[in-house]
Amino acid sequence: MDYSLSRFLYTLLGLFIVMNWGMLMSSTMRRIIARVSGRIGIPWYQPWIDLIKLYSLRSQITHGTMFYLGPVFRLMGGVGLFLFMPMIYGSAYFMNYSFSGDLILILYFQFFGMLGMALGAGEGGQPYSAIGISRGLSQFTTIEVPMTLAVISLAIQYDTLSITEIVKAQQGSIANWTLFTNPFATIAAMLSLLGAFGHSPFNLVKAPNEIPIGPPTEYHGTFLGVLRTNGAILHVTEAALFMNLFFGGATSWLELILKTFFIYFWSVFVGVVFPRFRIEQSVRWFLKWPTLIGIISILIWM
Amino acid sequence: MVSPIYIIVIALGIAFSLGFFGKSKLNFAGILVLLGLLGMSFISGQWLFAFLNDTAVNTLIFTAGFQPPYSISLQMGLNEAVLTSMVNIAGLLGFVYLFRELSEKGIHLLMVYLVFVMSMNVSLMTRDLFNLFVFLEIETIALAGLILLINRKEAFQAGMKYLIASGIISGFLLIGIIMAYQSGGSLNIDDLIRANSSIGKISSIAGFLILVAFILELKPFPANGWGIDVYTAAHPGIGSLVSAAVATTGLYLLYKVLPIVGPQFNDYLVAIGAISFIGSNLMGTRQDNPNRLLGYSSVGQVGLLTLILGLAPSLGNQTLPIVFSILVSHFAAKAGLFWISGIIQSNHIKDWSGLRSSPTLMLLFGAFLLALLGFPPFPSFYGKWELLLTMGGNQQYTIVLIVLLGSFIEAIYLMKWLGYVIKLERVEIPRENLTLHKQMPIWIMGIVLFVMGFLMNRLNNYGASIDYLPLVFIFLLFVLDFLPVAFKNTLSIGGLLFYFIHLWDMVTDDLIRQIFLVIFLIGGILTFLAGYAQKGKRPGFYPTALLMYFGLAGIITAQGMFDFFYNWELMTVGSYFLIIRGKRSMPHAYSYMLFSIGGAYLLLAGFALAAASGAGEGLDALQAISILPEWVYGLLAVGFMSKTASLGLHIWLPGAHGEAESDVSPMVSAILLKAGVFGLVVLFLSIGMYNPSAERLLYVLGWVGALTTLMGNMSAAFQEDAKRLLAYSSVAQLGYILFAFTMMTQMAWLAGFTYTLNHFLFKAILFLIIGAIVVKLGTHNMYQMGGMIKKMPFSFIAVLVSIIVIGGIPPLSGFAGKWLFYNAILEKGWYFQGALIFFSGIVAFLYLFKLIYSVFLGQLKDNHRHIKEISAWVLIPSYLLIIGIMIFSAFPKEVLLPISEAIAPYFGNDALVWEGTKAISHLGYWDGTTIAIVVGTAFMLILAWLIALSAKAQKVEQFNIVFAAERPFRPETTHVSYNIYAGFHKAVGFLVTPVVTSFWNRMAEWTLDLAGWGRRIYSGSIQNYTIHVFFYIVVFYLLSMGGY
Amino acid sequence: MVKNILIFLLLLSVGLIAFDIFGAFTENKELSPTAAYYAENAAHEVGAANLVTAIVVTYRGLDTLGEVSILFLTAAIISFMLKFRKEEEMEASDLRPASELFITATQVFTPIILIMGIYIFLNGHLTPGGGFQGGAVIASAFLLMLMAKPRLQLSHRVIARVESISGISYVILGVLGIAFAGGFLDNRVLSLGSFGELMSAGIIPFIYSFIGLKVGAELSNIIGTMSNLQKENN
Amino acid sequence: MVQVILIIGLMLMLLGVYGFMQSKNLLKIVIAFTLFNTGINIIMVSVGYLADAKAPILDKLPDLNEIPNMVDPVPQAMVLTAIVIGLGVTALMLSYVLKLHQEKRSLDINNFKDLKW
Repeated sequence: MDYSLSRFLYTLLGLFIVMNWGMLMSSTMRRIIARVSGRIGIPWYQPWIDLIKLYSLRSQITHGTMFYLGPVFRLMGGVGLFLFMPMIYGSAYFMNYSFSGDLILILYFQFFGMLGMALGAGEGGQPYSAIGISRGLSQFTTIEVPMTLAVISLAIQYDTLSITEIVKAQQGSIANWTLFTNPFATIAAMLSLLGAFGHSPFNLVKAPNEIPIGPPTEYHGTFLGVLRTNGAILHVTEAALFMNLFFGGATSWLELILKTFFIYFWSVFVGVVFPRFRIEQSVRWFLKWPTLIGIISILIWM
Repeated sequence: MVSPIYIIVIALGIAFSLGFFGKSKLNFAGILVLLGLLGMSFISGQWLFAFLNDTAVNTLIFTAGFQPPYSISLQMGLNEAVLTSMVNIAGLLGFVYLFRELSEKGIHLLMVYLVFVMSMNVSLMTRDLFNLFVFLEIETIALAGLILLINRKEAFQAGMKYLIASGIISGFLLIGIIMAYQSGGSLNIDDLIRANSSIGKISSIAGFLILVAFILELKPFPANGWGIDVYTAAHPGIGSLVSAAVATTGLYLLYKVLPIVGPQFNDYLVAIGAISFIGSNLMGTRQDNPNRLLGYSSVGQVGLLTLILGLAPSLGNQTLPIVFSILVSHFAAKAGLFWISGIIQSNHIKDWSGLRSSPTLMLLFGAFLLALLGFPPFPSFYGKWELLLTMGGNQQYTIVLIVLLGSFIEAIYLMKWLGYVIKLERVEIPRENLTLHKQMPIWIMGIVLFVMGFLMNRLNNYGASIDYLPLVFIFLLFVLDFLPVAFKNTLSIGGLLFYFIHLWDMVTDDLIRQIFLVIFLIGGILTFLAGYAQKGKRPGFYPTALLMYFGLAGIITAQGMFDFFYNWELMTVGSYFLIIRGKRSMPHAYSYMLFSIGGAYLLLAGFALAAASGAGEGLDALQAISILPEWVYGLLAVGFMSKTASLGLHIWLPGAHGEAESDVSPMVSAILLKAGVFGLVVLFLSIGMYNPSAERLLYVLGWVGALTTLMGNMSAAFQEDAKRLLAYSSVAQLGYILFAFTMMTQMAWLAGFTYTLNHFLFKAILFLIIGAIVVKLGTHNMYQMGGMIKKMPFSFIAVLVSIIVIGGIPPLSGFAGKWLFYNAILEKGWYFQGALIFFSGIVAFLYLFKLIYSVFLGQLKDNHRHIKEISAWVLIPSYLLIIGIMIFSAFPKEVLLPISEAIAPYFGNDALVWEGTKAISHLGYWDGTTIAIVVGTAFMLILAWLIALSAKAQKVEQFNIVFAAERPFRPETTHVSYNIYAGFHKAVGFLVTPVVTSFWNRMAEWTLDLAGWGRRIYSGSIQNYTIHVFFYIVVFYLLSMGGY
Repeated sequence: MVKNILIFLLLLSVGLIAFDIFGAFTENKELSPTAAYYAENAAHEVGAANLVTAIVVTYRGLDTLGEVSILFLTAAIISFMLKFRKEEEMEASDLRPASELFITATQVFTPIILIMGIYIFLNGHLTPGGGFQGGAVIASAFLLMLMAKPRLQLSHRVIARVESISGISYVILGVLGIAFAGGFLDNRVLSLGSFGELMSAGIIPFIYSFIGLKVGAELSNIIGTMSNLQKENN
Repeated sequence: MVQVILIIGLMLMLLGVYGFMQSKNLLKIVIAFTLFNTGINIIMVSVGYLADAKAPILDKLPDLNEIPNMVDPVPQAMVLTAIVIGLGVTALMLSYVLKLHQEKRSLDINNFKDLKW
């Protein structure tokens, strides 16, 4: 394995790029949402301002060790995802530490951050946090069903679980993209993505003005800053995951930025159109069409 | 040697001379009778001894100095020696037991008693049919007299019924005898046998009448109301004689006259026995009067023996050993139980809980019940094993079915009874009955039981394979039970450690067995460590726990089906006694036992069917099943799955594990369940990778495993009781394991073993700690806990680690399992089961979060503010296990590589290629070590960063939170825990509607209704009972002789 | 009603068994082997003119011993039953006294009946009859006395003594058979004597006498007991 | 000839059976038992019967190897025993009936169902 300093530094660089792109992307998205609902929205540089404010907040309180560690776990979840994700196909610099695990690792590493966050928020003792978490978990169980089916379908299709291999198989022409070679899997995955990104109608976890902002309610200042940072990284990385699996990956940062933008935009687009589900509705919804499509996507390969 | 004729001389001489004793010298009279009985026992015993040393030969004693058939002759052979000894011992002990009652009532009953015992001796020995009849009548009349021992109207009525019924029976017998004389020209049994009765109508009618008379003497179900009433109403001391001595005699008489009748009745004998066995036990399920219950049980046992006699042709020279082994268990157990009943003097089995005031009687009571059910190390175990395997070998599957069914029904009520005695609130038993002369006979019968078991074990051909060392050690601990816990704990740990070392070299070349041996014994030691935290003496805890552990160890070292099953049963018994220790666990232990016994019987059936293939009785014989392989494998698999609590057989587990004592839960959950896993491993390995006859079975089991997982995880998510939550999670984990093993590929088996190890590690931790917390907080309900992280940081960390493992979150070892699972499923192509498995894997997060959040996080309750960290004795084993987890997580290769090599011979070796620490399957790759390093470093960096940024963060009070502008005023209102997955339940809760539970409940109801229907038979009317007798005779006649 | 039909059917089918027995029955043309042996040798071996006695007392002596013990048991049990009622004084005043004639007749006949009984069991090996018959006759004498004098109490002590003594002697005679002859209850302890004499057939007369006494005692015992129960009841 | 005896025996036996199953009075049941028993005894005697043969009582010592013409003594011996046994059982039954009567002042069997389950 390659533990060299250069790799470490390159990874940090990649992380920096991803983080900033993530923040820019989120501000852009919020502007779009605002425009749709007839407002002007925030300036594009708002996230940086927020971040600086949060990190420089003077008074901070903690509810205990786990509360303190919660954000660390959370950020570790995002960063870890990034670390194990080959970002730029063919670039020896930005394949990060993806040699230490394949798709399965990515899938299961998502839980790392979530769990830490849940525990941290849990120690906060804030009822809304608990409610948010319970909703999140409930919904997440079924979000993963179509995703799992899609992944299985991919694994059958490409007979591998290595992301790099999957990307490689999609090179050449657009026609090689999974989007076209395995449309059902793609659809199933993209539907589950809606839940994963947690925009309306699936934004039950943070559910603005229902339970203030769910799990992070008690977090503020540096902690919230850490969480925000993580959010930025996570969005891009997850989008990158879908990009790698279904949209031919990226051979350059530009390609990555474009593709991730549109993948993320898809969830926002749906979000502005549909109102929020209730928890049982969302759970049932994922078990209906997306699951069905996922099953089909496997059946056609059997 | 003293001629057996003197048995008569002694008995009658003393009986006649008793007339000289007036009221004054009653005790002297009693002593005289005692001496007489001693003499009789001596005579028969000395013959028995001679026969066992081959110094005696089968001898005929002529009376009046003339040859038979012209004069009556008595025979003294091995059978007679054994049986007369049994009868005399029962008579002697019974007299000791009844000494006061009998002698204070005057000389008359003393005479009757003596003649009673004598009559049984003679009828056992005589070779003359009519003489047999005469002494049978003596027996009847004497019994009718002894019934009067208690002066109650029930007794009089029972006696009347008994007299009339047996009068009718003997009438038919008399006709039979005279007609046999008419056709055979002799009254000598041997002559009549030679006369070959099967020819000629008159002789066959004679045969029929004789047979039916002797069958009816055995009180067969359903024509036995008169007999049952005797059991119910007579003094238990007499009941014991009837059940032990009279039944024994009756059976031998049947055996004696059978040759006269000829073989054409064997099938009817089997049918009659079967009906009696099953029907009578069915009646037993509804009894709560101990004597009546014992009566039904006796009839059932005798029915079983009748059935075996009917099978003589196919059992060959095995018949008598089998009969004896079961008979002697019945003999000792029933006598003992009736005597205990006489001490307790109650009409309701629930009052027997008073036995707990006398440990010895308690032990014997348990031993007697288990002996009746044919558990090791008691004689009947060997008998049933022989019987079933021979039957299976002859492909007489219906017999196997009948025997197992009947035994199971018997277990239903005997186990219920045992549960009552162990758990119900203690009812004091009359002290004055706990005299020596009342207890000593019971002790002796208990000793007889154990000794006979030992002899059986040494006599039969498996004897060598059974290790008595553990049993001795357990007995030692039972003797030392009065010592404080700490001592016994140390002793037990020492014992396990020694046994572990002792067994290790038996399994050095077999990694799989080594793994399980470590799980069982080292795991046992770890769980015992937690025992130091216990206060008081914990009476009876250590013997039973060790029984379980030694049984488990025995399963591993077993070479043949026999010793496997033997230890399996030991383990079952031990675990039952462990589980039932919990406060509210009586019903759960009961259902656990029923499922275990049912499972054990399925195993037995499986082995029996396996015997049909004639590949011997080694475990490796399972590899060569030629006859009905799918059935064999299916039965065995389901049998094992009853222990692993797979879907459909799981309903016992939540209660049993949830209600068990805090340090018992980890034993039964983390360790005991692996017994079933080991069974499955052995089974599947012998099935082999490509076995067409098991394809379908494995496929189905795979689905069962997957569904079990889903059901378990979902149910766990909806629990409020912490320990039940863990219990359901065990169900789910065992589902994973079952699923993994059914895939039968190397990758899958790696996954399976990973799960097995992980489950052992984390479930032990969780149950240890949660159990301790439950005890400390005094509640099972999680919503009543909360905020414990402040009080018990170490427990929190331990629990956190284990749930990370369960969730399969990198970098801990749980992820290894998940990764292997994905690869295995994709290789195998079981995509949809796989999807189900992963779905349930995510559902697991629901309960994991609920567990750790509701207990440790959230709001600390006011009444818990004084709570301290749980005992170090619980934390030590937990952290030892955590070290195990960490090692496994950081260096998976060191564990997985040997395993994959160990199973390579069965599945080939193409699953994993190792590049350094990197495991490469043909689908993907995974490097546990690197992941651990990367994650660790990154985590540290981030942590450092955060600390740098927010060093000045200040700690705040519990209620320093604000939500929606209200301030929380009580923890209860702010701790969101109760039913937090309401929404989820609303959406998919229908998946966990308890169909299985209601199914089993309905089964139970049906059985009891069926039994209740029997009330119609037992109307208590003398007339109806006589009518039943006639009806029985007529039906039997029309069925068997209708041909004429 | 249904029950009656069922009972009728049941009776019918028991009748069927009986009918089968009847149908299967074949009248003997000659003695069965065992019987032939007895007919041929019993007189020589046992020396009893009454072969039934020979069989009852010697060949099948064990049966007879059992028989005796059955009566013995019955007597014991019945007198035990009586003892249940704690001896409340039994005023038999309301029993109607027997008629003068009957009482006188009793006084005349009782000794004769007793002698008759003794005769019967002494000659059991020569003429029809034997211990049981004799015993029964003796008991009938006591029955007669009881009927004549309802208040009469048979002394249980005496009866018990007689019973015990005769019983023990019977057993002892049996053991003598082992000691001095072929086996238990063998009658050839004494010489068979000359055929047809009173003092012949070895110890059969003694055995039968003891049986007679014992049976007599036992039956009288039963009768006495029952009459007491009777008195209790009214 | 002997068939007649046999039939009588069987009939008596059946009569006893009928009594067992039909009569509600304990005493009658005992009587039924005696009938039953007597019937059986008669059957036994009939078995030993030989046409025109004498009773098994010899007036002179038979010569060796001479089989005197007589009926089978064995059944008679058996009947003797059976009768006595029957007597004992009957007596016992009767005293039982007495006890039962003392308990309930009744002989109707329906009053003695205390052991109904």
